[in-house]
Amino acid sequence: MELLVNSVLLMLLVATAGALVVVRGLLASTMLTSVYGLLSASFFVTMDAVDVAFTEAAVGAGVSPLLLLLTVAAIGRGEPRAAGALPILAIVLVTITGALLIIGTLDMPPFGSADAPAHTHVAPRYLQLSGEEIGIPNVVTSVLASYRAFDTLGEVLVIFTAGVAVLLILATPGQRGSARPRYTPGSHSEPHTILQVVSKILIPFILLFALYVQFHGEYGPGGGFQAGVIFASGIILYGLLYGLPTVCRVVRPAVVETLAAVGVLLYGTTGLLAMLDGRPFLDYSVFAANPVLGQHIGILLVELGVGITVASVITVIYYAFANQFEMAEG
Amino acid sequence: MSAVLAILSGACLLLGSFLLLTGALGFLRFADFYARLHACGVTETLATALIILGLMLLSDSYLPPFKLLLILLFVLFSSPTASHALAKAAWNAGVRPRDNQGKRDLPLPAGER
Amino acid sequence: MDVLSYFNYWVVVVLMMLGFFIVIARANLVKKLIGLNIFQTSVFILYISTGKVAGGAAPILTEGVTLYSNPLPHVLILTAIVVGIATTSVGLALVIRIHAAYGSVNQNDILQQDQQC
Amino acid sequence: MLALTVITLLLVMAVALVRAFAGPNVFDRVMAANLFGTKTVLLIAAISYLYGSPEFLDIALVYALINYISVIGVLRVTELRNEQRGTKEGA
Repeated sequence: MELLVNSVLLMLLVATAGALVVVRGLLASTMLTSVYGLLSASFFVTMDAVDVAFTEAAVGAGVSPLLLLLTVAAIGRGEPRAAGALPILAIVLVTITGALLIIGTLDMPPFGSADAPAHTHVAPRYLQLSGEEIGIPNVVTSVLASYRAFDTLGEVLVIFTAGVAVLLILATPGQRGSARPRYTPGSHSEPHTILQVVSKILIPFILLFALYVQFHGEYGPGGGFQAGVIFASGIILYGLLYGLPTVCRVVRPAVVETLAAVGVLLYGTTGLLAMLDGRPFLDYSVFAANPVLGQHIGILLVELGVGITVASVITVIYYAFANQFEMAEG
Repeated sequence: MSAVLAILSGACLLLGSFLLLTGALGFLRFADFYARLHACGVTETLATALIILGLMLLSDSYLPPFKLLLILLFVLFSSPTASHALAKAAWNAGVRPRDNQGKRDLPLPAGER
Repeated sequence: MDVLSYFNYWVVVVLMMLGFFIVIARANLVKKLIGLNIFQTSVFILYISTGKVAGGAAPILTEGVTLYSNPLPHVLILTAIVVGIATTSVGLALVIRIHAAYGSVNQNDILQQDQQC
Repeated sequence: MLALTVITLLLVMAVALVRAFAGPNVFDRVMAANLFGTKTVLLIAAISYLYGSPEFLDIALVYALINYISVIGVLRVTELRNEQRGTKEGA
């Protein structure tokens, strides 16, 4: 049964990717991208990668198609032109590369074998000792926020930098050259009363669920990355229904931009505190006499920093794109 | 007791799957956007409720059914809303009901444009 | 040799090549970014597939379970997904600016305009 | 019975994929993506019972939330665009 579900999901993934090759319209491609995200997340679930599935569900199926859509809307769909000559060179290149890679896969350990090299080095240590060293059930969180915390700091910095880059490339609401608020009350031909009411009921639960994911990440699937994306999607939902100027009044862009930096700083400071005590960077045992309790506090702080940064950066990126979309239409 | 629960849950799952299949058939075969929306929008709510109920009857601890209940509540809220929003957006964009072959727009009642 | 034991890897290769094909054969810049996304996801699938241990449980320590899937690829890919969306959005932002400057997102048009200058 | 449900769900997802590919208009594709999303929620819930791992349910829950957001997002953006294009043409 597992094999069947697994293979069918993979076939559907290939079919979706094939459809993406054939389809030319950008809006259709965006919808297929959303389906692709949902499928790959389901596949991650069947591979026991619950945390990854969590992230891919929020990113691949939610935020990523939305950003694509806002881009497509801002550049005005880019009407697909008639199919040109068949790109024979590309087909040949792709076929040869693919064939070589498939020959290469034959040297890999069979799928699912427990004695593959990937499972014999660090992973057994994490699985056997993280229970007593870190004291939390979710091994992915212990590796992410403690064993490999320095690596994660790098990832968070990349996300922060990407947010800064988007801000540099695109104007955000309130900046010079950005769209003036054009949403006067009643400017919508028909307000979406039903959508607004239902979403108003649901948004608090979405934000609450994001907090649950944030703070339950030590015990179940979840953590700062996932919680940040879910929190940001709550804000994005509000913005979509009430317009950019309204959501900017509720969650000010300046505040969000500051918070993006605050998250990174919180992460870095947590690491530096250990150095003040003469320990290595990001050694959490400084926070309490009991090293396991210290790990708990450290992971909590670090995950909070990740969550704040991710939520703010995604919100900022949404603001920048939505602003472009409104300028393009205005 | 557990045998009764298993039979009940099996019945729920079977009925739910059947409804899903009918909805998918309509979604694939119907000629017109609103008919397709009707086919999957209507069957979806009941099928989801039945399947989630069937799963709830299978659980032996208290947390999974609670989470399933949350999922059910959320789907019951969001699914009809999404269908409504879809129909409204399509209507506003100028999509009109078609005849059975999907070839021409149906005449609309007086007063509608 | 059991054919099915390599099925996942072959799917990864096919997905990767489909993404690669979109990147090199389609002139539209947004389409190229979608192709890059497919390419990226294929790498995610490769990592997660190698992390799976047959019969293993999700790497959340539970009483009475001894065999878990490998948590390390999960950690790497989890962060890679969020980094991926952040970098994709930088790419999309650049596309918007290119469109503002050239009035097109088709690479052939853009190159043509560059040569005319 | 659980296995049968999972197979049905996979079948329905394939149908939705066909619709998402065939169109014909944007709203058909949005509807297909929405259908795909709700079926994924059910699939993951069913798989969680089939494999006996209750932590999968959290993921089903996040799917239910995100699917709604993405459908609303797509609709609002397409709609705002049409609306503003309409007012521009009218002016």
